[in-house]
Amino acid sequence: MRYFLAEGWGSARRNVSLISLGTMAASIFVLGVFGLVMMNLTSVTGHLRSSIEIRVYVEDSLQAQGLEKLQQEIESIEGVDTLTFVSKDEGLKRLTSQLGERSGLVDILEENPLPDAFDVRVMNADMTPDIASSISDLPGVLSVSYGQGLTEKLLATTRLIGVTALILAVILLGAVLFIVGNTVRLSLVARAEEIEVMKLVGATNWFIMWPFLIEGMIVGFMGSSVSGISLYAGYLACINRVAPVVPFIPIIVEPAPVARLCTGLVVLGVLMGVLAGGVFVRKHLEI
Amino acid sequence: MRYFLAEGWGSARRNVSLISLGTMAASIFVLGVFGLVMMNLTSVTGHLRSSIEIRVYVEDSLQAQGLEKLQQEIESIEGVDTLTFVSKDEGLKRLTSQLGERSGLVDILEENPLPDAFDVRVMNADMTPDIASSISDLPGVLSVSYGQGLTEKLLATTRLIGVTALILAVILLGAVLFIVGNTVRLSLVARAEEIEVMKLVGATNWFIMWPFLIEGMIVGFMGSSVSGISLYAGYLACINRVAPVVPFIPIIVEPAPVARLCTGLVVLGVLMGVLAGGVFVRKHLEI
Amino acid sequence: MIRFYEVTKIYPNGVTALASVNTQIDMGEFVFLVGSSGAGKTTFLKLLTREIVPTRGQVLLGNRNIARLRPREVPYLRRKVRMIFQDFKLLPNKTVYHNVAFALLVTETAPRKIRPSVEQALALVGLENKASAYPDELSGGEQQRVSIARAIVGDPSILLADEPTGNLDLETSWDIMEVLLRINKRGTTVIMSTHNSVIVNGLQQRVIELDNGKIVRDDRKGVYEGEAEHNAVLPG
Amino acid sequence: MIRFYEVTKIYPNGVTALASVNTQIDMGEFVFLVGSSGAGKTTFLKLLTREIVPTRGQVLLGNRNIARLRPREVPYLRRKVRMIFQDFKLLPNKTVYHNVAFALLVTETAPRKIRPSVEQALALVGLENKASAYPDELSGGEQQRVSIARAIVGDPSILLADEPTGNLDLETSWDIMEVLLRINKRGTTVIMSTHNSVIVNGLQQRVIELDNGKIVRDDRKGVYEGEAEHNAVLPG
Ligand SMILES: Nc1ncnc2c1ncn2[C@@H]1O[C@H](COP(=O)(O)OP(=O)(O)OP(=O)(O)O)[C@@H](O)[C@H]1O
Ligand SMILES: Nc1ncnc2c1ncn2[C@@H]1O[C@H](COP(=O)(O)OP(=O)(O)OP(=O)(O)O)[C@@H](O)[C@H]1O
Ligand SMILES: [Mg+2]
Ligand SMILES: [Mg+2]
Repeated sequence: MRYFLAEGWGSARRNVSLISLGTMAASIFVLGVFGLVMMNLTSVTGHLRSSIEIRVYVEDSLQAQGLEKLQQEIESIEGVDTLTFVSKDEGLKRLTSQLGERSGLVDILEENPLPDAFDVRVMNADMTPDIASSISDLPGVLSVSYGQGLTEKLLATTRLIGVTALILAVILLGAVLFIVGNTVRLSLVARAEEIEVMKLVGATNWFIMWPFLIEGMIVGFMGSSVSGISLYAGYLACINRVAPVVPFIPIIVEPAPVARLCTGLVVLGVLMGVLAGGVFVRKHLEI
Repeated sequence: MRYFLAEGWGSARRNVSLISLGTMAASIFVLGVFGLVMMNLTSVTGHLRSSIEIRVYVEDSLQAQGLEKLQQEIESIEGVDTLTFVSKDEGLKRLTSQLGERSGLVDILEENPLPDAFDVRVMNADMTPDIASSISDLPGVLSVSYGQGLTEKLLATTRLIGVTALILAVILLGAVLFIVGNTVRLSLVARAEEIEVMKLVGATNWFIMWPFLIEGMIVGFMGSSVSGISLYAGYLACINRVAPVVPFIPIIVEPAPVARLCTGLVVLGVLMGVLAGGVFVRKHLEI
Repeated sequence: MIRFYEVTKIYPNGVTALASVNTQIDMGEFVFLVGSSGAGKTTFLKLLTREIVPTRGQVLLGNRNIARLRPREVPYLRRKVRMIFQDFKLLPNKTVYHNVAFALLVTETAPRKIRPSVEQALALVGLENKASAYPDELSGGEQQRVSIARAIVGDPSILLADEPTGNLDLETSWDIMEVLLRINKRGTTVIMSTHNSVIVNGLQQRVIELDNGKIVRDDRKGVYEGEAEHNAVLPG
Repeated sequence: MIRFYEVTKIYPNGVTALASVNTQIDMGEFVFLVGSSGAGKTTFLKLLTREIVPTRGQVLLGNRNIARLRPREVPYLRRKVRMIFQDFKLLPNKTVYHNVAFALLVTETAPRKIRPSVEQALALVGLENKASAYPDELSGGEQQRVSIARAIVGDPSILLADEPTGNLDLETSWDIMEVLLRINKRGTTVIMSTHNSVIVNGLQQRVIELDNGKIVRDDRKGVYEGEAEHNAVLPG
């Protein structure tokens, strides 16, 4: 066992050189950067989607009891999360602040023209249009508003972003696996001769294989650690400057999820290294 | 010359094998995907930014002459692109349609409470706040509105996206250059011995170098062509399905810019191949 | 006991290196394998380590057909049957010491026995002072001697020596022959291919001569044929 | 004219391969370089192709100090001074034909002259029928002969042969010697390192003997020393 470790480490130092290490580090780094972008994107689109809500205007004729009944009916619709009552007075206040500069308009009103309303939050933003139409069918509902049009756009956009990001992730991961695997294998080609000699001298397949596996593991670990650590430190350093500039974008600033991502990268690197080393010897051993 | 071409081609076929070709193709593909995402992102943020405009409310006391003078003054501010007059009546119509569901509110008004206004487009969206404040200082201006708050957010966000994309582009390009260069070089390591023998047999440095350059070029060209073409075809095929789903997002659907990008990738691939081949021999020639 | 029974080896490119070879070599024998360049000597030896398998016929070691060994038995065959390779086959990134020690490592020899054995083997071939050199820092003859040391270090039961003195001066060659003969005395079967007429003639051991893939001579106490003849007819 | 003036070669690892060597070899001479394994023969030859440069002293070819050649002059030196390498140095991914043709290609020989020259060279070493084989499909001696063919194909003005018959049987060796002597007759200077006493004794040419990096003998019409002595004292 001591022999294998010493051998794996020694040959990692002598042979694999900086090339496969660098390739491993570079690939893992790109993957990590992409992962961070994805994480933030998910956070942002999630935030956007969670800000979608349905405003249900209630007929003026409805009394307190009717309101309660309607509330229960709405709550019983599948997919409805929470529901808040917005009285006509509060509604006017909100409208005033929404109109901003043009709020002078409201001041000249003699009477509050707004009906009472419910604000409905749904569990899954994608279901908003369906739930809204179910609500509008209920008796006592005057009209339903969820930013029709805009919300559909937002949903379609976030869905497009999500699908694109997923496709990119698959492409990138595939490319990285391919590249790292091949680089590690290429860096071992010069040692096909060594394997040949070992076989001729009577080494068993396991004896030949171990150093390569350990070497792959070391290269994988070192390469991915370098980029994992620099990614972690670099991201947190950057983000602490960026976040205050765009406080309204929910960027990920806590270290925990970043640390999880980077640990995942290191594990991936080690796996790739071992696999590439293993596949390479297997091929040259012709077991 | 015939010798060099034959030699370069022959050795490309025999030695470099599928590994550097595949790495080249995979890397260029990732780069291309990223390029396409960038292009679309630029298009979208550009669209968003170009939709920002400044609404300038004019004091009611201003007469036709005063309006004209104000118009000229606004137009003379640096960075102002175009300027449209919006009469109080038109303004009310627009407001009505903006309010949507809640437009009943407007119907109960006895008199149009809105002032006349100008819609000002600026050349560079980033200058919006500055220009707006310049305008608000002009005599005859009642108030200025450009979605204060929201616009700043939008600008900050698009800027953040732009900077992030640029940083990612640099990282990715660096990684690809590093990886492709090293893979091509690694695939040549087995031939360091060949170079050694050539030198011992009396070949001049140029004679040794040419086949490697041609080989690098061929690998670069083939690898990047494969991904360039598949990227071009794949993107256009996908986008023709996606675009109708999200008509409001200004996705790039014309073939021309995509073709330009892919051509650029092929050129990049060839350059990288030649460079990697060249650097490799130079190093082993110890010129 | 080694037996070749109707052994034919045709390489993938169509060259017939051995054609219907039949012979028997007993345990403990010392055999010279001679023949002109390309006669099939290396092919003959490679069949015994299963580096190649015969196209037709059988190579038997004891009662086992070497071609029929299961893959995982092959390493154990190669620990018993050691080869001095014509092209040395040294590991370029290991020192002389480690190249030789390697042959013991793979046989899972006890670590404390390795150093003395390696040092003794290097001393036998006269390379005590080159232990820490790398193969490309050695002269041709020195590389050849490392390859010899590696083959003899584990006291194999069969030693195949493919042209072990090709790069050596006569004095060193005799030293090597002394080593091989001593190993043979201890019971190891030695089969040595060689072009060195002086050595063959001097030792008077069994000589098998190959020509064009066929055994054309098999003499107890043979000599290197043709020497006298060529020594007389000088060119130029 | 080749001149060694106080040439010392110390390798980076501290080994002194040549120590203050002085000698002179005229154009058209035939010289045997003998000495035990590790004596410095290969080092002596490598200095003439500038594969290595002396640590001290000068190696002169004509009146030029080889160490002082500009990098771009080196290829032209190596076209005039061809070497038969002890370890063959064949290109593994080229056939025998192309390995030999390569030596002509690099000298920018007219393409239509290449084929006949290569075929003639292969015939001289007896490998006409192996032209399309790859080096790893050849026996040791055949590889050596390819390396010889490559060195002689361009009619170099100086031919360095490092142990050219190490892997050859005596018959083939004599054929190679005939070729070298014929080339020498045409005016090429030949310096050949060898351990083959039969050949050295048979030809009675100039013999330079190295021992431990020093010239210990330089005989016109020399013989290989020590043969008689060792032939008598048999080991075992
Ligand atoms: N590249 C090198 N680095 C270090 N030492 C070397 C190198 N090449 C040769 N030597 C040492 O220099 C000495 C002379 O080597 P050289 O190759 O000249 O011997 P040689 O006479 O050709 O021997 P042989 O007959 O065995 O080929 C030897 O002791 C050898 O170990
Ligand atoms: N791997 C191979 N593929 C094809 N042909 C081969 C291969 N190895 C050897 N040969 C051919 O088989 C014949 C016998 O080769 P072998 O190596 O057994 O000869 P040898 O007696 O060892 O010769 P030498 O004394 O030159 O080493 C030769 O003609 C050679 O060209
Ligand atoms: Mg042989
Ligand atoms: Mg030598």
